[in-house]
Amino acid sequence: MAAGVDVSLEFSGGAELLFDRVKKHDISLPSQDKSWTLQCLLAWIRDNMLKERPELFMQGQTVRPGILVLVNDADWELLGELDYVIQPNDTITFISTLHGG
Amino acid sequence: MAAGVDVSLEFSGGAELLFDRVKKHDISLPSQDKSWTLQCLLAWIRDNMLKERPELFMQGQTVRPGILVLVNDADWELLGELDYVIQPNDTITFISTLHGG
Amino acid sequence: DLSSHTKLSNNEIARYSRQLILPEIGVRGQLCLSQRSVLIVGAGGLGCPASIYLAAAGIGRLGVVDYDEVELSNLHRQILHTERRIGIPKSASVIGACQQLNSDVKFVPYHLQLNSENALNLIKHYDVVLDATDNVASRYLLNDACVLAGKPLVSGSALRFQGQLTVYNHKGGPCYRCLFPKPPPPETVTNCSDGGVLGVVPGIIGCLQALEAIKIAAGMDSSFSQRLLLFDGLDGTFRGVSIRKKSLGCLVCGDNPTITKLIDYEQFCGAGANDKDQALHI
Amino acid sequence: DLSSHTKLSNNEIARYSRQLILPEIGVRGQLCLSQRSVLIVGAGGLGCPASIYLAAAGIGRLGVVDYDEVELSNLHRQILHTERRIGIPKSASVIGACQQLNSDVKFVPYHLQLNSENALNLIKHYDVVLDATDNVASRYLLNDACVLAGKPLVSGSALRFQGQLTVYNHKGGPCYRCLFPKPPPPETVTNCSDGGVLGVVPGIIGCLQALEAIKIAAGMDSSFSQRLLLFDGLDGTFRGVSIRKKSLGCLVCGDNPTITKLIDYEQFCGAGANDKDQALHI
Ligand SMILES: [Zn+2]
Ligand SMILES: [Zn+2]
Repeated sequence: MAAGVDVSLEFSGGAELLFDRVKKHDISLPSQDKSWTLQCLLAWIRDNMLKERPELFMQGQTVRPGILVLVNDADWELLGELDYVIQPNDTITFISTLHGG
Repeated sequence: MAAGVDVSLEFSGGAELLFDRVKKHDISLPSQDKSWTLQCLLAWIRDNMLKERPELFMQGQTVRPGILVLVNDADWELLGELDYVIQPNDTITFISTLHGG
Repeated sequence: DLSSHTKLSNNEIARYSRQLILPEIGVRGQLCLSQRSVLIVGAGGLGCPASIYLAAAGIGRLGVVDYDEVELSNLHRQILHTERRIGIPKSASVIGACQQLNSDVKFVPYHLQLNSENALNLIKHYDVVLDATDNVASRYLLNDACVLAGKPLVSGSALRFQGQLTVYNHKGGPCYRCLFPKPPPPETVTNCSDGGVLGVVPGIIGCLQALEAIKIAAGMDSSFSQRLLLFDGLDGTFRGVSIRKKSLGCLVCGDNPTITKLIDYEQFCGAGANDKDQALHI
Repeated sequence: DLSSHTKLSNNEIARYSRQLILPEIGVRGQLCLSQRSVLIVGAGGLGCPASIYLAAAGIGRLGVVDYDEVELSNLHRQILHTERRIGIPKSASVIGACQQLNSDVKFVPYHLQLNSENALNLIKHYDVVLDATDNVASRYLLNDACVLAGKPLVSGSALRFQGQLTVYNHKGGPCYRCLFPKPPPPETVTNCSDGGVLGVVPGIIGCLQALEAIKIAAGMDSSFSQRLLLFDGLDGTFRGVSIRKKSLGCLVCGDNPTITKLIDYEQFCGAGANDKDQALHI
């Protein structure tokens, strides 16, 4: 059993439009059998926060191409991406890249 | 006897030009008889860091008019100004206001 | 009378279509913009970008104040002037450029030096004022005039590679005097002639002044009341810091103000309201 | 030949005096700028401010690429165009405005759509490239072309109230493909026509692109290699975040690249290199 964990989620670059235009969400992840990895978090977001059109945010088990993920302001690529185990009070940021000019 | 204390000093808006153009200085204040207030810090800066023309930074016992002081990103006016007692690892920022356009 | 403009024309809908579809603006915000007026004091490095983006956005009336004429040494940062307009008043030069972009805006050039005699009478005809000046005396003058006239003041400044931005006298936030009751000693003040400035640095700050003025004019919240933005172009860093509330003891905006009309600001600052003949240092 | 310009004229000293006295620029940096060339791809909301500030600063040669003509709906953000120039090529319109400000710069307008056939041949004549385009296919095309040609790419983008800025392919930092190996699904891509944009937001980002290009051209360090700036104009916040290093497995800039010449980017992205006819969403 892994304990529940409090995290802050941030959305920018338009990703916030999928979450009621709210850029920052403080959430409590419930306790569960396994550790809270970013992969688990993404599934949890899909099931609990994304009301419609999850394909605009996710593709399969990960974020869709064109979304950058940061953990405490560092690129998740340095931290193991989906396998990173979330620590209490982490801030996870999802940035949709912009293309307009 | 007050213990020594480590602080970060930041200078911007041109104030850094009085400190060898270095914007951030990590310093260790030595132990002394009384607490390390901002007033003590200013005297220490004047005696130890300001090589010439201290009047461009200070006026009497305080900073000269036109310099804003922040403690950990908050205006020192909220914290007692010169009487504020420095805590370990505080960041003290001195901002010279700009007037050009 | 700007308030009579209560419906967008087809031409306006076409011109502003990309900002009309923003829910924060919409038809309501665009009409708000078209009914509001902004006074830009200073047609230099800050005033040029601020003017053109306010004109582009469809502000109803835009006044531009400057006593000076265009010089060659301005052109590295004052991007609305041109080589052919060297020698003509800066206010007319800026408004000429803005007029070509958006002739729907009502433009008013003021070729004069703002002073204690004319400031209040001028400012009272505008909803929002931009401080795009380049010297301390003008900054105190504009501050006091905006407090006395009850207008928000979007203040920008730039020198070398750095810029600063804040909004004074807006929604309970402080005024310039709340932060700086005493003027800096003249020998500590550096202007752009002496200290230099990379042209695009006031460009960035002037754009941010336009953004805050647009937000205020369109009825949105400003992000910089009681908050100061510090920009360092060498390091590529921006930092927003919280500053004090309005000071109850402020001589002009406090509970018992002693400055109830404009004073002599050159005497107060010990320096003239003119970038060109000031002493140098820091 | 720009490299033959090895001494500043009296006219240049007068024009650039305010930036010559900056120790980080000085005569050495100003000569550097005058010997360097910048290519701006896109003469729109980002390209306008970037072009005028690069021209003002005294870049040696400035190329501006755009296939499009000026429209009324551009004028709320594309501040170098004018009402009278509606219908003429944007590249010529931008260069007309820049020429009036600084006729010392060598200007080259390109009224064409950058594509896999012409991109490399064009880019190879420039030292620094600015991505001021408005669609995904052009961004991959420019990225790959800059990697193949070995040029730094100063990339800006803007939508609604937000903007982003970074520098790709510079001093060991990542390229666009290192960050985004796969293009976004076309239905998740929003352009300015569909999502809207407040005009001054690309204004701010375009100015920042000019600043980074000036720093690179003058031989200074860029602040945005391996670092991404996020700007939110509604909140008035800027945030710089660290991004990954160059990826060893990157298909174009990695150790064993498989993309050794330009491909079909419209096919790769499943969408055209044209803001006007794309699908909408996020
Ligand atoms: Zn006050
Ligand atoms: Zn790469």
